[in-house]
Amino acid sequence: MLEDITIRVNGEPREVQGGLSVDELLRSFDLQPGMIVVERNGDILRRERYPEVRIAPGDSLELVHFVGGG
Amino acid sequence: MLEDITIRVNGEPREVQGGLSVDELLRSFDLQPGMIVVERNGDILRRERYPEVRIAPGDSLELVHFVGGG
Amino acid sequence: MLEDITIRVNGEPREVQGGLSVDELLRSFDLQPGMIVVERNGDILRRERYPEVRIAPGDSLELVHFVGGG
Amino acid sequence: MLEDITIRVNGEPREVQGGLSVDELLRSFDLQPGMIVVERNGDILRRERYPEVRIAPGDSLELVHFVGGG
Amino acid sequence: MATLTDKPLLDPPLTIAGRALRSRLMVGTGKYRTNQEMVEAIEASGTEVVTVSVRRVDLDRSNEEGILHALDPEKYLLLPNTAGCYTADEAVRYARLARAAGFTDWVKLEVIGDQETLLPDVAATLAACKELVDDGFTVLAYTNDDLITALRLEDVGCAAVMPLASPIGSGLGLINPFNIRTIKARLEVPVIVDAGVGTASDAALTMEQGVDGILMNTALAEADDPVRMARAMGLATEAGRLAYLAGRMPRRERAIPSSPTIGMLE
Amino acid sequence: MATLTDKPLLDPPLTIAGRALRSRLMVGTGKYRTNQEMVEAIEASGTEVVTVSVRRVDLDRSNEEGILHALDPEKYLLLPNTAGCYTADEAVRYARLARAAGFTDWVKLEVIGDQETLLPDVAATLAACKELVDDGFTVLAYTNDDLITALRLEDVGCAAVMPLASPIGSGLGLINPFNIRTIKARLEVPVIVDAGVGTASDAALTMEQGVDGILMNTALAEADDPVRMARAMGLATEAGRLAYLAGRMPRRERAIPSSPTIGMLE
Amino acid sequence: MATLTDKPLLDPPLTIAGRALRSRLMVGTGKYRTNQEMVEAIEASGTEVVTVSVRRVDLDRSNEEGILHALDPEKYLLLPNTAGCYTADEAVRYARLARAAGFTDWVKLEVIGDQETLLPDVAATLAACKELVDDGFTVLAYTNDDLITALRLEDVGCAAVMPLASPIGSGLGLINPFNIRTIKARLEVPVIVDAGVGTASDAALTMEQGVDGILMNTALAEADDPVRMARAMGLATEAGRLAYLAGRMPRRERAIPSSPTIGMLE
Amino acid sequence: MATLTDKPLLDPPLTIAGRALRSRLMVGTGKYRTNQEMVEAIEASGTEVVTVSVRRVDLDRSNEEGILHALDPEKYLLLPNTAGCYTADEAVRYARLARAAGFTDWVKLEVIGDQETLLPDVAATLAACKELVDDGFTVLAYTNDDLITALRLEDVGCAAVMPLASPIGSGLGLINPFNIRTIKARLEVPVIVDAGVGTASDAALTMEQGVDGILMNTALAEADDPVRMARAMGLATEAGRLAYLAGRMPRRERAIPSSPTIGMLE
Repeated sequence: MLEDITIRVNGEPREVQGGLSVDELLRSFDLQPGMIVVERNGDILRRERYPEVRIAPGDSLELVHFVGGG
Repeated sequence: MLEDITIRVNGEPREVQGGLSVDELLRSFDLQPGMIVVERNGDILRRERYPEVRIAPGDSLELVHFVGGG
Repeated sequence: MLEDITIRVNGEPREVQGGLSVDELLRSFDLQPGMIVVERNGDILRRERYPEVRIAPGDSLELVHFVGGG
Repeated sequence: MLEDITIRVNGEPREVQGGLSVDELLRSFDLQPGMIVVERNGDILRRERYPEVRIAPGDSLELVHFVGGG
Repeated sequence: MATLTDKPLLDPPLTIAGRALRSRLMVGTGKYRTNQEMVEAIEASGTEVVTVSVRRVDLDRSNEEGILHALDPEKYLLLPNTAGCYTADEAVRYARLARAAGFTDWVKLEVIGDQETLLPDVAATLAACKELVDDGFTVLAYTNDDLITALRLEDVGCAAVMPLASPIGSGLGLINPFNIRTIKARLEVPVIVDAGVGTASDAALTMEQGVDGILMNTALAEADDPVRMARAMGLATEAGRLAYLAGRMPRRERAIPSSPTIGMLE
Repeated sequence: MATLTDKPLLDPPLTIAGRALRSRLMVGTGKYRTNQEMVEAIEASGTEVVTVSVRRVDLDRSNEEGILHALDPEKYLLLPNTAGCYTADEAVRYARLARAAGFTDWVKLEVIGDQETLLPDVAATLAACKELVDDGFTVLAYTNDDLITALRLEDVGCAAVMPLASPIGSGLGLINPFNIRTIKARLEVPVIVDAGVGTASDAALTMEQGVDGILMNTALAEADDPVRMARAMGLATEAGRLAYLAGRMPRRERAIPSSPTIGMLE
Repeated sequence: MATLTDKPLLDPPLTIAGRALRSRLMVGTGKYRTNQEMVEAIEASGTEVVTVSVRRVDLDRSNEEGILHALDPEKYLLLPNTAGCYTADEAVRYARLARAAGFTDWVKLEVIGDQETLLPDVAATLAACKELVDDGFTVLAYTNDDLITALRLEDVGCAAVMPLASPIGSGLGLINPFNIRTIKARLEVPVIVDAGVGTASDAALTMEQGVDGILMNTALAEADDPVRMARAMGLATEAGRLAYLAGRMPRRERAIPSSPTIGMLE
Repeated sequence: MATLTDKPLLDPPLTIAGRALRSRLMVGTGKYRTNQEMVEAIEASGTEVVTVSVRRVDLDRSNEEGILHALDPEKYLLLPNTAGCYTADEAVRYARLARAAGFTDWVKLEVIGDQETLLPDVAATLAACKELVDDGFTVLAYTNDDLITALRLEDVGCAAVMPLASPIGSGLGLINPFNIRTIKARLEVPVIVDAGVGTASDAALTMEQGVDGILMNTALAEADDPVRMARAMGLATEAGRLAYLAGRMPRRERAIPSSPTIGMLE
C-alpha cells in the first residue's frame, strides 16, 4: 500500500493514494469514467488510457462532464 | 296541360308552366329541393310544403342556397 | 332683517338669510359672480339676472365653475 | 518654351507642358489651388509647396476636392 | 416530431352555446381557386367550423356553385354569415333564410357600415343581434375592437363576440392587441377574433392575447399554397393558445445566462 | 385536429453538415426547475438536438448533476456549447473537452464579449471558428445579427450560423427581422436563430423570415408551464416554417370581401 | 438653431369652425402638481387652446381652485369638456353650464361608456352631439378610432372629430395608425387625435398620419419635467406636421449610398 | 408659437472633442436635386455640421461640382467622410487627403463591408480608427449597432461612435432601440446615430433613447420637399432630446381620468 500523494483536482489540492490509475481515481470519487473527460496537466487524456495512466505527485487534473446549458 | 304563367324568380321575370308546385318548379330548373331555400312573396316557405304549394301568376320567388363565403 | 331660510346648494342643505339675491348669495360665499354659473331648480340662470332673482325657501342651486381638466 | 511631357492625372494619361509647377498645372486646368488637394506619386503635397514643385515626366497625380456626401 | 394526439390534456376544448369544438380555428370558404383546393385546405387546417354565405342560385349553371356539393355537413358545422348586408333588416332576412336550410340555428352576424373598409355598423349590428337572439338564433357577431360595443353585444345575448384584428381581407394582422386583450378580460362569452390575420405569427400572437379562437378566410385562400398555409394556421392557433396557457417568461432588458456560471475551468 | 404525420410532405428536413434533423427546433437544457420537467419539456418540443455545457464535476455531489443521467444520447443529439467563454483559446479548449466525451464533433461556439449583455465578441468568435474548423469540428456559431460577420463565419467554414433574435435570456423576441432576413438571403449554410425568442409568436415570426431553425432555452425553462410552452414552441416553429413556404397573402391597406358580392337578394 | 418664426410659410394654420389657430397642439389643464407648473407648461407648449372641466365650486375653499384665477381667457381659448359624463343628457347639461360661463360655445364632448377604460359610448356620443349641434354648439367630439362612428359624427354636424390614440391617461401612444389614417382620409372636418399620446415621438408619428392636430394632458402633467415635455410636444407636433407635408422618402429594404460612387481614387 | 430662443436653458449643447455644437442634428450633402435646394435645407435644419466626401475633380467641368462653391466653411463645420472605402488603408488614405484640405482634423470614418447593404466592416473600421487616432485625427466612426464593437471603438480613442438606425439610405428608421439604448448606457463618448432615419418620428424616437445626436442625409435629400423635411428633422431632433430629458409619463394598460372625478352634479 503506497503512501498518499498531493495532486490538484479541479483547482483544489487533494491527498490521494499514490500509484492510482486515472480510472481508479475516478472510481474513488464515485464517478463513472465513461461520463467524465479528464484533462491532465493541460492535455486531454483519451478515455481508453484511463486504466493505464497513473497519477503522479503534483499532477493537475480537470475532471469535467456535461451539465445542463443553453 | 295548363298554359304558361309569368312569375318573378330571383328578380327576373319567367314564363313557367301554370299549376306547378314549388317542388316541380325547382326540379324544372334542375335544382335539388333539399339544397334550396325558397322565399315566396317575402315569406320563407318551409321545405315540407314545396310539394303542395302551387305557383300562382305574379308570384315572386327567391331561390337561395349556400355558397363559399368568409 | 329677514329670518333664515333653508335651501339646497351643491347638494347640501344650507341655512341662508331670506330674501337674498343670487348675486348677494354668491358674495356671501365669497365667490365672484362673474366666475360662477348658477343652475337654479334645474334651469340655468343668466348672469345678468343674478342681482334681481331672489332665493326662495326650498330652492335647489348648483354653483359651478371651471377647474383643471383634460 | 519647353516641350510637352506625359503624366498621369486622376488615372488618365495627359500631355502637359514640361516644367510646370503644380500651381501652374492646376490653373491650366482652371482649378483654384486653394480648393484642391494633390497627391503626387502616392504622397500628399502640402499646399504651400504647389508653386515650387515642378511636374516631371511620368508623375502620377491625384487631384481631389470635397463633393456632396453623407 | 410534435404530434397533437394528447392535446386535450393540454387545452380544454372551446365551447360555444354548449357545443364543444375540436379546434379553435374557424375558416371561411370564399375566394379559393378551386373547390378541391378549398376542401384540402379546410382538411389541413383541422377546423370543425366553416362559414358559408347565402346567395341566389344561378339558374343557368347551378350545379357547380353550391357549396354543399363540396362540403359534407356531417363533417363540418356550416356557419352561415350575413356578409354583404348593410342594414339590420337585411341581415335578419339572410339569417332566417340560412336557418331555413335546416342545418343550424347558428349565424355569424355581419352588418357592414362602409363598402370601402367593410367595417361593421355597430349600432345596426346591435339591433340585428337583439332581434335574432329573441328569434332563437345562436348569434356570433362580427364587430370592431371597441370594448363598449362588445359589452353591449354580450348584454343582448350574443353567443360569441367576434372583434376584428384588422379589416376583412387586409392581412394587416393584429394591429391593436391591447383592445383585444381588454375585450377578452371583460367579457364572459367566448371571444373569437375575426378578420385581418395574415400569416401564422399573426394567429399565434392573437391567441396569446387569451382569446378563445380565430376565424380567417383570405389568409388561406390567397396564400400561394393554401394547404400549407392552412396547416400552418392550425398549428399556430394551437401554439398561441398553449403559449398563453403556459405563461410566458418575463421580458427583460438584460441578459441571463442559460448555462451555469460556476464550474468553469481555471 | 391538426396532426403532423404527413409533415415530411410539407417541409423537407433541415440538414446540417449532412445530418437530416426531424425538427427545426433545438432546445437548451439549462435552468429547469427539475430534470424531470426538463425531460418532459424536451419530449413535448419534438426536438432532436439539445445543447449541453461542459463543466467541472462537483466532487462532493456528482451523481445528481450530470445531464447524461437524465438524457439518452441515443435519442437526442447532445450539442455541446462553449457558453461562458470570453476568449477564442478558452472556447477552443472547452470544445476539445466536449469532443473528447465521444458523442459528437459538433460544437455550438459561443465567445462572449460582455458579461452584462452576453453579446458575442465577433472577432474572437471568428478566430475560434477558424481554429475549430481546421481541427475537424462541425461548428455552429452563435453571433449577433451583423451580415458581414455572418458572411465571414461562412467563409471560414462554419456549418451553421446562429444569429441572435435578442440577448440571451431576455425574451425580447425578434427585434430586427430585417437583419435576420438579410443574413438568410445572403448565406448558403443554414441559419439558426439563437437566443431571445420568448413565446410562440416570436418563434413563428422568426421562422417566417425564412431561416432554417431556432434554438431556445429560457423561453421553455422559465415558462410557468415548460411542457405546454415546449409543445407551443414546437408547433409555432413548424407553423412559421410552413407559412414561409406557403407564401403569405399580400398586406393591403384596404378591405376585400371574403363572400361573393353578386347573388344578393333584392 | 431652428426657429419657427417663418412657420406660417411652411404650414397653413389649423382652422376649426372658422377660427384659425396658431398651434396644432391643444392641451388639458388637469393633474398638474401646481398651477404655476401648469401655466409654464402651457406657455412652453405654444398652444392656443386649453381644455377645462365644469365642476361644483367647493364652498369651503373656492378661491384657490378656480382655473380662471390661473389662466387668462384673453390669451387662451378655454375649451370646456364634458369629462365624467356617462349619458347623453348629462353631457348636454354640462355643455350648457359651460356655455353659460360666457366664454365660448365650443365644447369638447365626452360621453364615457366604461369607468375602467374611459372608452367612449359612441351611441350616446352621437345622440349628444346631434342635440348640442341643434342647440348651436360648436362640438369637438371625443370618440374611438372607428371610421363608421367618425363618419356619423360628421353627418350630425360635428366641427371636429377627436379619435383616441389609446386610452385616456395610458400613454400607450398611437396604437392603430391605420385607423387614424383612414378616418382622416374619409372625413372633411378636422381630425384632432385626443388621448393616449405619451411622448414626443408619439406626437410626431400621430401628426405624420395627416391629422390636423393633437390634444393631450397626462403626457405633460405626469412628465417628471412638464415644462420641458410641453416644449418637446409643441416641437414634435409641428415636426410631424411638416414631415407629413414634406412627403417622406420611400422605405426600402436595401441600402443606397449617400456619397458619389464615381470619382474614387485608384 | 413654440420658439427655441431659450433652448440653451433646456438642453446643454452637445460637445465633441471639446467643441460645443449648437444643434444635435448633423446632415449630409449628397443626392440633392440642386445645390440651391441643399443649402436651403441645411439652413432650415439648423445644423452646424455637414458631411462631405473626397473625390477626384472632374477635369472637364470642375467649377460646378465642388461643394465649397455652395457652402461657407466659416458657417458650417465640414466633416469629411470616407464613404465608399472598403479597406482600412483606403479609408486612412481618404482621411489624410481630407485633412490636407486644411479645414479640420475631424473625420467621419466609414469602412464598408458589403456593397449591397453598405453595412460596416467592423474589424477594418477598428483598425482604421486606431491608425487615424494615432495620427492625430478626431474620429467619428460609423458602425453597426453592436455594443461590443462600440466599446472597442471607444477603447481605441474614437471621439464619437456612430451606430446605424438602419442601413444607409433605407429609411427604415430605428429598428433596434434596445441596442442603441444599451450602447448609449455603456459608452462615455458621445453616441450619434447615423443612417436609416426616414422621417420626423424616427428622429424623435431615436433621440428619446438618450443618444447625443443624429446624422442623416437621404431623409432630407429624397423628401418631396427637402426644406420642410429639414425643418421637421431639426424640430424632431430637439423634441426627442427634450422629451428624453423631461422624463416621460409611465405607460399603463389602464385609463386615468384627466379631469376631476369629484365635484360632479347630482
